[in-house]
Amino acid sequence: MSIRILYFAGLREKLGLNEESVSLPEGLGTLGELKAWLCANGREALAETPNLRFAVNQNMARETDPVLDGDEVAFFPPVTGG
Amino acid sequence: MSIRILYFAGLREKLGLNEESVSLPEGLGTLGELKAWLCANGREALAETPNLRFAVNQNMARETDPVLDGDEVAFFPPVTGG
Amino acid sequence: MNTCIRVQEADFDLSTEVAALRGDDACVGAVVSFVGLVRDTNLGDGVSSMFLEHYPGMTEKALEQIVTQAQQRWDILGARVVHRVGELAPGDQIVLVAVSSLHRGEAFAACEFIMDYLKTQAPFWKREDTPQGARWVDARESDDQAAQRWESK
Amino acid sequence: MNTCIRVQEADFDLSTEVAALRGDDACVGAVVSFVGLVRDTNLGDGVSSMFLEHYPGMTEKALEQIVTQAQQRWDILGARVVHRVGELAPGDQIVLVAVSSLHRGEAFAACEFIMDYLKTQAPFWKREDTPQGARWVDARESDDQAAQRWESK
Repeated sequence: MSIRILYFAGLREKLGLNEESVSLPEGLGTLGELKAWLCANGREALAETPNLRFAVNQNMARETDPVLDGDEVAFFPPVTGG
Repeated sequence: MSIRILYFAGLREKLGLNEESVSLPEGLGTLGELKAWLCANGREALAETPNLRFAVNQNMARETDPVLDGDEVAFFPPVTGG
Repeated sequence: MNTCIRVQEADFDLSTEVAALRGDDACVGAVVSFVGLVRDTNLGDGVSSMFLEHYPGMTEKALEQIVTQAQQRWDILGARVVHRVGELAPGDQIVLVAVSSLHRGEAFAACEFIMDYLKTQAPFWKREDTPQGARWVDARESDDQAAQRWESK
Repeated sequence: MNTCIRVQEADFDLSTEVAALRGDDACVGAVVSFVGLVRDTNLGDGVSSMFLEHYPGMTEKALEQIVTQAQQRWDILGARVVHRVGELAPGDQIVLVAVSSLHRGEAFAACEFIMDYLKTQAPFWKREDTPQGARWVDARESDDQAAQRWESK
């Protein structure tokens, strides 16, 4: 399964990475599982970000929401605009 | 006791009068009594104005508030600005 | 407190008023403003023009008291009220209330409070010209309710 | 509904935006607008400049969803959101939310609702430059609370 992943703000800076495309092993069903897999594969900053937020295909999502092949997933700290 | 009286909006038009100075008999203590005296002396429109409002010396006042010699008293319908 | 209260026949410009409210105070993080406008219809009738009467002297005093109450209730940096009087046409601006503060919650509350109290406490009266003739606008029950909300808070 | 949502580097003019929001609709009786500004101090430190990052694509979508929710909840005639991104300096305008309606209550509520949701749902992030270096601004607990208020209403 292939996923496009975007990182923003402090998390982007910590990772030194705006975005990446990853091929994931079978059996990764949720955003939480994707996050855990990324943490175990060099993206520890995800675990160190308090109140990490998720978006799937540009909609806010939760840790328990599913990830599907071809999705655009974004990880970022709580938003602070306005 | 001498009082300056102002009328506004629909009440001013009904009376055909912006303002007047009246010399009042002794014993008129409150705005309500002043209103009753005026009604009995040709200013019936005061009684016909629903929810009549009062101001004494340019502060909103109530029917039970006192009237003193030299006061500026205003009668008007509920305000509708803004 | 940067306070300004004006009653005038002339129109006003929103950006200019907000710039004056802010001044050069870089503490200001939020400005909430309200503009009230003459509508071309009221209670089902067309309104071709409007006349705004007021009680000179008391008007300014009442507005100052309302702004002072807002300052006492909320942590605001400035407030500005401009109210027009005289002849107005549909689409014309009638009133501006603008409030500045560090954070938005205070500015929203104080701006709405000032408008709600202005509507019930400041001596302005509207007369509308309609095809049925001129009529003085009646006070709205909902305006009294809006002002009363703040008393229980 | 006269809706406009823009994310841009350029500054905006409040009067121009409100005029566009009103258009030539003489039904509009009330316009409430909010302007958020860069403050020169935050959490006790001087702020010399600010950078606003966003998530292109999602930002516009999130703002549209927030405005749609506001329309569903209140009887409003128009809404306009302009949010700046990129480098900003103290005193600069960051965001405008303006809402028009027949009567003021709806415009006040919808404008504050849109701002509260923007603060917690729209993907913008602020980085401040201070004498201690650059830092990403932390989300404020009070912003979550402000947004949650609307859920019980």
